[in-house]
Amino acid sequence: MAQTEPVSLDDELFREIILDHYRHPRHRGLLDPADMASHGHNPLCGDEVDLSLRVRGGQVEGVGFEGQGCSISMASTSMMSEEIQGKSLEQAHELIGRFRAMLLEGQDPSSLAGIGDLEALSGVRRYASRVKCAMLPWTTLEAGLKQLEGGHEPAGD
Amino acid sequence: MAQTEPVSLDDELFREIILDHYRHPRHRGLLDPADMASHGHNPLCGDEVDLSLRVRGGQVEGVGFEGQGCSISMASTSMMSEEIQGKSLEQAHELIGRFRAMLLEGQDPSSLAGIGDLEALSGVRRYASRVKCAMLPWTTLEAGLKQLEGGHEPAGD
Amino acid sequence: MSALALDAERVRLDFPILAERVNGHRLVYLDSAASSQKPEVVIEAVSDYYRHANANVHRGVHALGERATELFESARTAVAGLVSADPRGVVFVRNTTEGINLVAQAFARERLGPADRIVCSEMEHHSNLVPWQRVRDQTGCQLAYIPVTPAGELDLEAAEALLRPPTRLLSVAHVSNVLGTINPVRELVRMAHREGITVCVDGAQAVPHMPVDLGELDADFYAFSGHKMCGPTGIGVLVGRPQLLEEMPPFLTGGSMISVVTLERTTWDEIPHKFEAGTPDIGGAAGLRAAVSYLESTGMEAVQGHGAALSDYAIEALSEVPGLTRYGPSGANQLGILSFNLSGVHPHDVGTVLDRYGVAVRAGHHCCQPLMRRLGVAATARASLYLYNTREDVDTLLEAIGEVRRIFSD
Amino acid sequence: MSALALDAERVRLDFPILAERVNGHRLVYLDSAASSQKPEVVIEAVSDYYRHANANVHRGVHALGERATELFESARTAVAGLVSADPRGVVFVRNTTEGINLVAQAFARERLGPADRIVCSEMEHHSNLVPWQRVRDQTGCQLAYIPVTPAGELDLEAAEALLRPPTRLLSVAHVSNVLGTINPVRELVRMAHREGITVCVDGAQAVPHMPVDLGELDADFYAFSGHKMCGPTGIGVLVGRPQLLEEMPPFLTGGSMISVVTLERTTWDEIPHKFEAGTPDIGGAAGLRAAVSYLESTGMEAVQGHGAALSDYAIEALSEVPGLTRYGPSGANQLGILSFNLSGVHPHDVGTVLDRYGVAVRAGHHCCQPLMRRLGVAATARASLYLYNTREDVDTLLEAIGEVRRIFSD
Ligand SMILES: Cc1ncc(COP(=O)(O)O)c(C=O)c1O
Ligand SMILES: Cc1ncc(COP(=O)(O)O)c(C=O)c1O
Repeated sequence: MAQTEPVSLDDELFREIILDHYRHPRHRGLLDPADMASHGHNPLCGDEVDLSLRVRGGQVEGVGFEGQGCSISMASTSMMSEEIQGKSLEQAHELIGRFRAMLLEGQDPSSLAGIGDLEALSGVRRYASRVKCAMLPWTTLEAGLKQLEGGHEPAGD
Repeated sequence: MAQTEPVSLDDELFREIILDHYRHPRHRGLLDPADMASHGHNPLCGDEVDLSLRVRGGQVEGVGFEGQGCSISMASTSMMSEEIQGKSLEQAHELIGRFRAMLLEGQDPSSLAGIGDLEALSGVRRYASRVKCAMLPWTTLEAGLKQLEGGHEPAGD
Repeated sequence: MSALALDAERVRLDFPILAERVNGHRLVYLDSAASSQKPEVVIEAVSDYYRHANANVHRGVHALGERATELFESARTAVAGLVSADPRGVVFVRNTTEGINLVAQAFARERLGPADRIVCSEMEHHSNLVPWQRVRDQTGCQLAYIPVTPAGELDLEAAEALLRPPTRLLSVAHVSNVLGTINPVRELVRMAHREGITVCVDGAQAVPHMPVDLGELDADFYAFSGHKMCGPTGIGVLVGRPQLLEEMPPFLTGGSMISVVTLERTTWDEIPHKFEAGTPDIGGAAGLRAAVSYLESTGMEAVQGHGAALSDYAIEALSEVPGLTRYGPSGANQLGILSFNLSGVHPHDVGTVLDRYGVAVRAGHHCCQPLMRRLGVAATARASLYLYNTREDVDTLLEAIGEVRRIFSD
Repeated sequence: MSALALDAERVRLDFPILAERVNGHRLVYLDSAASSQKPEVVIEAVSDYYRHANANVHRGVHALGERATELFESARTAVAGLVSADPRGVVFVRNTTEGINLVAQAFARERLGPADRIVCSEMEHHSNLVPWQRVRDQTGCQLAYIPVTPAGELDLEAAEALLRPPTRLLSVAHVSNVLGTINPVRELVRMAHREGITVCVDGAQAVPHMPVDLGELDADFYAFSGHKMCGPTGIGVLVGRPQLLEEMPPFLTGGSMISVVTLERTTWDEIPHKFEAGTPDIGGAAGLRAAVSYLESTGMEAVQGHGAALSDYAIEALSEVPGLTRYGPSGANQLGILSFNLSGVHPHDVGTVLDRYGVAVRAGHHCCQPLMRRLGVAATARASLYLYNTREDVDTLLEAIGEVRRIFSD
């Protein structure tokens, strides 16, 4: 049964790094034309993200997003955009996996240490309802990549 | 909140008088022709009663029933038949009211004292599920009388 | 400001959960509009049922079956008493949502067609909106909405214009779960009945907070939830006009709602049993019965008075917070539900920061997406008050809002 | 006779109600098929929820909301684990009855027409019969019944003949609540699926009493009730094949089951949430979670073993009572449900006399009027066994039956 936790959550939840991304989002603005466009939405809170990618030779050449939502979802989107810029699609998938593992499967946040600012989001883990906020851009990216790759696969596969 | 009752129900619930009516029902067999025919049914237990009456000048001249059910419903039907035989419709209504008051409104069973064997059914009051059994012939009679009187009323009323 | 009508400090002691500490702070529970807390007597009524009386109802010929049936039916009588209704019209359902679905499917879907219209309002909870969209899609009828004014009230002129042919059914909230507005239901019922329009009322936010007299309101259907009125989850109530309930087909079918079943056909039991298929939430009914008697012994007038006074106090305090926008009316037409936004801060972030100070509010669309759109926001934060809330709770809320502003200030 | 597989005398101590005295006697509760008793851990899980975690689910950004949501979803995982199902297919409903109605209305009514046929059996509980009659009346499809043999089993040859076009849906009990028969559901599913027929199983009497592996059974829908498996009233389960659930429209609509709502139209949340409109029975889910872990820690094999051994013991004892007719199979195909009649005594009278000796049995049609007709009786008495029953209980039953015979002997 649930117990009162004497000490609370990460007092650093809103630490400067998150607020900084929230206030000064990187990669804001959609790309046009884009190779991938993906829309994500959290029906529980109304947060929305539109993600656009330009891809050349399996590399993410450009990232842009629009969105509205809380500090967690917007900071997560901004941080993600920073990280995948210039990476290969494979690396993007791998990053999605690592981020998910950290937030949903309880993996040590140090697995994201050194990957830009992402580790700062680890405090979100304690709040199931906010995990969805942090995950929003990542599931949106994943859905977009799936579509992109599906379209690019040789027929018959 | 419900409490354990240390002393139980009427140990006389199945006393001889009820069992006697159950084993040797009075007025068994339907009348044909009849002035009133009424069917009663308790969906919870499947008990059924068919009641037929011959009425002359506002008097119950003949009563007959068929039915299947438990000792309580059958004994109640048998006792009721005995009591209304020869009574006026008005008296029948009054008896229905008194019986109901005793079983459902918690009226002192002595109100039925001296009216044949009816008082013997008072032990049923403690068992909500059995009250329906005891009431079955009475509600069947009431429904039948209503129809009979409705039909016999001068038109326009 | 009027004096508080009950001693909330004492009432608090009746609710064991209010002794919880959350994130190192005293719990300040301001989310009663989502689900209220339960007094000890309700919690115990439920466990007492399982300890002393548990059995299935309307079936047993044994002592426990008798106890369970009596308890269950006495819960029905108690609920009927609280809202001045005929017990024959009191149907136990899971919650308000199921109650409204019952009316939608067993009444509206059966009776309406392409020539008819249903009316609800822009401030409805999804539970009093989506079921009517379903009926519209199933029957081809129209669906129209009474607009909400900028003051957060129903536009009564527009309502009057809508409450005539081809409208056949009006379904409207008694009290808005976002704005706290008390809608003039008596007046709407009068308008509707003049035109032969059936009225269904979503009473989820009314019955817990104010005296409700269904005899006087005269609505045809009225739904509410036990869990918002100090009762357990799992049990709610639909009150229906007995005559209508008798005419309607059943909603769910199965055990306990039948009269005669053959392989070919089935006849139904009498109301209200016709609408209670299968084993009901008997433990929940025991808890709801205790909740009703708890509220009655406190007095619904006092509950409303306390809510109104505390609401005034909170509205005044909130009005002084820079950058805070509150949605909904003030004064006598407001029932302790305070929705607001802080400029530049998403309500989710408001909620999370408040939670760090032990203050539980809700943030989101409150199951009212169309109303959010009408208010021009994606979401709001919402503090909702109940009989166990105190001025100290409101003061803590205000302090915590100060922290939100501090953290999110540039 | 095999040894009892668990120590029922110790198990009894887990169930506080079994210490009650009824009419001056030790309570011998033999009506678990109607509703089981609850162990202390379940009663406490419910009150603990209200004391420490109560809040609405899937909505809160506050600590209590998180606790409540976690608890609720962990109940889903626990149930899925018990019956080896995908948690995405586990829908919380009130009871078996609602689960079957959901399938009837959101699956069968949507898909079937006059050219189709539904098949159930003559031994079905009203809850697995009346909903299909409704669908028949709504869609014009046919409805046919697998006959019951004199031994109280499904006539499998007849079943095979019925399980082909135009049959589109089979709905059948896993275990009969009157006869105790364990139906060969795995085999029926195989027959049905060969012909592309969807299968719904009423598991109300199976899940409480035996290991059920839905992965292996391979039914498309499977419903059961918490209150019959040591859990509280108000919560039940419908397990559906996720792919079918995804294709189906919702059943009830309203809060919590939506994705986007506008005044014009609504899109649905993902399964299983799409089927859970409004505030669910969160307290009930907490109790059900505790019930599942209680049953798992006892071991479903042990529960079944105990039931079978005690059932054998009781069947043998009953067979020696003069004038007693028992209905239903014996041996491995019988799950502790003993229906009988005493010649010349109505089962109601049997029940009332037994109650005077503290023995709680059920008397009536057991929501199986068609089966009663098939057996040629108006009603039966039914003693049903569970993990807390002992040989002493059976012995007391037999003594009390002796008293019935004494009272009603001529
Ligand atoms: C075989 C069977 N099916 C369905 C039901 C209905 O269960 P509930 O009343 O919990 O919906 C029962 C129990 O009453 C049953 O025994
Ligand atoms: C106005 C209103 N209507 C309906 C509901 C739905 O209530 P429930 O979830 O108990 O069905 C709520 C609460 O969520 C509400 O506030």
